[in-house]
Amino acid sequence: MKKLINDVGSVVADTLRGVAAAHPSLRVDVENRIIFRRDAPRPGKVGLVSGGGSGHEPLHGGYVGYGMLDAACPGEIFTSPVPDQIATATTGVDGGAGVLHIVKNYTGDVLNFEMAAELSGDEGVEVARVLVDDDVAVRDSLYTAGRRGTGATLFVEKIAGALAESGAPLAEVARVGREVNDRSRSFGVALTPCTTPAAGTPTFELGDAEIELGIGIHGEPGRTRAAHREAREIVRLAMDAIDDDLPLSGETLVMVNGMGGTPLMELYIVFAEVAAYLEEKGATAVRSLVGDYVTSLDMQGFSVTTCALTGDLTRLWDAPVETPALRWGR
Amino acid sequence: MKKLINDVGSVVADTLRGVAAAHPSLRVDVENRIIFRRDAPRPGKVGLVSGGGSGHEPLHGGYVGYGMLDAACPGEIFTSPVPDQIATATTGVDGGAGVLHIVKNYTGDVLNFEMAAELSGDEGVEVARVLVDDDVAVRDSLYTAGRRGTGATLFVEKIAGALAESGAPLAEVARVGREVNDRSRSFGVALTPCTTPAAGTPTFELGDAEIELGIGIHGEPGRTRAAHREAREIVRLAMDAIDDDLPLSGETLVMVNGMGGTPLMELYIVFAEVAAYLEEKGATAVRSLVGDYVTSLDMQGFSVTTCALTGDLTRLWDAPVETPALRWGR
Amino acid sequence: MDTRFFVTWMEEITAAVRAARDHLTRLDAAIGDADHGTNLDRGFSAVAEALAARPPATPGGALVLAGSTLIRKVGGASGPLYGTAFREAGKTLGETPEVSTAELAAALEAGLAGVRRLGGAEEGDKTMVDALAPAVRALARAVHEGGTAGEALDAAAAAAEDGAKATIPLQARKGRASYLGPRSIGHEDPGAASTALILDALRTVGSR
Amino acid sequence: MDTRFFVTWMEEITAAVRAARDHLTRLDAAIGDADHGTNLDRGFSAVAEALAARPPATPGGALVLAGSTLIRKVGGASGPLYGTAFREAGKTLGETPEVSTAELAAALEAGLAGVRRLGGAEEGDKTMVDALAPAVRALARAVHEGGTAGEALDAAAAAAEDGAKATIPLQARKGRASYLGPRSIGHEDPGAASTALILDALRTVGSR
Ligand SMILES: Nc1ncnc2c1ncn2[C@@H]1O[C@H](COP(=O)(O)OP(=O)(O)O)[C@@H](O)[C@H]1O
Ligand SMILES: Nc1ncnc2c1ncn2[C@@H]1O[C@H](COP(=O)(O)OP(=O)(O)O)[C@@H](O)[C@H]1O
Ligand SMILES: [Mg+2]
Ligand SMILES: [Mg+2]
Ligand SMILES: [Mg+2]
Ligand SMILES: [Mg+2]
Repeated sequence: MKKLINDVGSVVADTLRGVAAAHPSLRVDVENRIIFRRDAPRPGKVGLVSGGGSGHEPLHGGYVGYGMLDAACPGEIFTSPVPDQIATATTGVDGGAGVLHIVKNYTGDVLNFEMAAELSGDEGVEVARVLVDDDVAVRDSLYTAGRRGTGATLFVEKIAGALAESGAPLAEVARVGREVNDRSRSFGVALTPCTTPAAGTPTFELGDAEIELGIGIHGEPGRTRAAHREAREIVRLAMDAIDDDLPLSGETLVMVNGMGGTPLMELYIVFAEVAAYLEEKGATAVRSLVGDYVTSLDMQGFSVTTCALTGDLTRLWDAPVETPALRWGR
Repeated sequence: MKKLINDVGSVVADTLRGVAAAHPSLRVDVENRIIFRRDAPRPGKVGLVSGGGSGHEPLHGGYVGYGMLDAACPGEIFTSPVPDQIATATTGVDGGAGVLHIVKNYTGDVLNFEMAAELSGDEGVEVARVLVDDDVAVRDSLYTAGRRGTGATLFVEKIAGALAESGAPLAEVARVGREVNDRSRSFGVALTPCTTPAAGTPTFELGDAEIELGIGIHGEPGRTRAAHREAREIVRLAMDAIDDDLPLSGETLVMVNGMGGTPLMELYIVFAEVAAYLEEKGATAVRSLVGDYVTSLDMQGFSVTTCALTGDLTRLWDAPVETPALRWGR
Repeated sequence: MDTRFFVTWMEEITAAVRAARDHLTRLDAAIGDADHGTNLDRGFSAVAEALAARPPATPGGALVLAGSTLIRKVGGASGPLYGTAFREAGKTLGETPEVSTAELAAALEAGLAGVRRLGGAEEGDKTMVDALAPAVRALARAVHEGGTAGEALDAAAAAAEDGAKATIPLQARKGRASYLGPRSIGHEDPGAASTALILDALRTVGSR
Repeated sequence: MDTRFFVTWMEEITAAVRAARDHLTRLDAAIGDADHGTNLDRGFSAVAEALAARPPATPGGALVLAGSTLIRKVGGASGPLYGTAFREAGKTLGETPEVSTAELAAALEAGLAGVRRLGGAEEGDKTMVDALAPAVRALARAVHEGGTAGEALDAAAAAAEDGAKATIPLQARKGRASYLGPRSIGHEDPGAASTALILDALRTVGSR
């Protein structure tokens, strides 16, 4: 394993030092592992807190700032943050209007955010939660932990963040977050596994002509292994899975997301195919992101996330945002 | 080789289709392989044209837009564009105030841009050129093709682009571009080679505990091979090479750039060490970029680029920019 | 079993988890996200430090401190689940300075109930419950049958070990492994494996 | 040597480059950027198409069309350099319908001069010049010594081949390979290798 790190034990702390040095618009509490908006708490504004395991950068720290998150809590690599950390972030961003927790649906994230919400409630902070579970690769049934939260997290953070910035109350901000999640679907594909610093070896093995379909964002194997093929065909598999679950139509927000090790060139090639697929279905990619937004360390592959827009959602998407990884209008 | 492509022969065209679909602010001439600002040519504004081999995305197409380039010419992978293509872009962006060619110092780029400048001159377009040669890994002597142009290209494009946007004449825009280049230095390190679609195998081989120091951006081996070590030590090697060439001091613009396959987390770890090194030297990273800006396909590694700022350069850096890969203030 | 006994148990777990760290992580790599070993290693190292820094006065105090520390330090699914297990077990013991095998059985049963309530897993879902539930049952049976403490702890450890191995042919229905569907079959659940370690540590301390 | 001869030469190069594409790319991977084979393959395929689409009237016309096409299609360092070489050679031939060995020697000399002027490389810099210059000299010598056309082309091809191999121990001073400093030693220059191919194709056509 070759990585640009100082020590396996210090990757999260060293990353946070780098984030602090690079982004004066953020206030980084390295000890408690919290990335705050410098001006948090903002009196009267609903606070937004998200978090999850590290290794998905720029998620979540890269989305802290005006019009998006007020704080992010990075856990160890692929390990959800702990309750104290989340609770400290929650009380730290509460401007009196309550705090929204944006939680990806994994057992660990759910449990730790729940405990944090209890602790924050004890401190008198009103907490609401949006659970993100957009990944169509996992069948939602009694027999699983439910769908995973992946790319739609970014959509929820952006749109709920914009509404919160406009002064909307907690219940409204939570409602729009849930609406975004309900309208969003994702599917991921891996060409290679990833290697966590602690494990030091790839999380799974994949032949030279094999790909994993239906992966999550934690280096876990997907639902099925398949033969590698043209980008066009791979995109069709991914988009069919999405379209089967929620038929694509109308104005659509689309993200083609790299898993961390994928050249941008290939993501554009994928995006071209996604746009063509949407057109076939009578849908249009009216807003889009192409790049590394929700990653799995050094994994090669991509995920595609769609969100069926409404006029309101489009306006909130277009609203100004100023974070390290997403910025426009300011 | 596993890549998200349809066909080895169509990667550049397919990428351009994706860029066109993703960015309505651009006009993409897929046949001639030119990415234009939608509103080019802008009467009275100096036009900026850059280009080079593909495989370095988001360079250069990702930097086309308000406050930066007017057109970008992608060549085949790692192959400079051809004279006709560059000439078509040049005449296409000329708003009567002349056109600046921003050229990375490689034999191929230099020759093709030179031929294009002649062709454009025949069409009555005034052309000036900034040659970017910031890479300190290559000794500039009679016995080499001179220094390579790498990360500083982005700085030149941004700052010259801002000045052009303000209505400055061609000579002034060219002058500030040269000033940025003179004040900039880069050094690159590879942890892995990259694989071009056409070659299908890695450009070089590197052991499990080896790194390449002083690499360029075309997957070529570096000046020396060394043992892998802590990020802190690797950064010291890179920064010493820069500081030996142009002592670091004062307000500095710093880019820690990923080569395409490097997790963002590791780039932040590197940035933390770069910032610490600068502080040691009495310099400060007052402006910074951390991410994938000038890449080499799927290579893992990073480059660091510094630019000694002046008040004017800082103001031009801060000026609004609206491109796919660099955006603020709008 | 006095306070010292419980502190020693925690130390024994710390050592066992350290030794098995890479093994647990490899189990988690196969059907999860390759962090279970480092999660527990980080957690129990912190438990050992906490117990040394703030020596507990009672067995219950030792378990509550261990549980709270796990919740504060581990994260992931296993942090809240193991943390709750130890906290509930500790709270059940109350202020007792000396714990009988029957009291221990009741405490572990409370711990199991906490895991069930929080995680919602049934036996057969391929989680730590598949090791913990049979261990709790074996302990209760041994107490009921009037065996020695040593015999009871042996039985619990053996049952946990068997329960962990029995997760191999199962398809996961809870936790990350459930995302894999049928591909989760054929692998031991990492949480069940670590539960077996924890009960093995209990047997080791009991046999001294 | 008539127009047909020169068109056949270009077709022969196209086939040879296609066959050697991966080999040239591998040479370029070692000390460059792994594109020389694909660059020339793309270029000469376009040359073959252009010659078919717009059949030239003279040998000079064939070479100028080939050169212009290479400049339009190849990019990189080799596109302008080879393009200029063929254009200059073609321009030297003027409107002659039938080219003598002496005229060919003069044309290739002009091509070499074009490469030198554009790229600034001297012999020994480890570039295509190291194959082209000895070939041009060998051709001139053969003409001077009054040998047959076949002998002259043989001598030129052999000299190019030797010149290419002689780049192996050199340290590069021009082009990308120069960035490697001493690490460029021990590898054949890809452009010198392709020049040897081009002159070998000339010999082949001449020997028919
Ligand atoms: N709902 C649940 N109930 C009981 N145990 C669970 C549940 N979900 C997960 N687990 C246990 O947690 C273990 C994984 O722990 P760990 O790898 O540390 O956390 P994470 O899954 O968050 O990475 C699984 O092997 C399983 O035994
Ligand atoms: N200045 C120069 N003069 C002559 N030949 C050169 C010069 N620079 C490069 N070359 C030749 O070009 C070859 C490389 O061509 P190619 O790989 O197609 O272009 P690039 O180097 O732009 O990738 C080298 O092997 C060398 O023979
Ligand atoms: Mg985890
Ligand atoms: Mg090239
Ligand atoms: Mg895990
Ligand atoms: Mg080359």
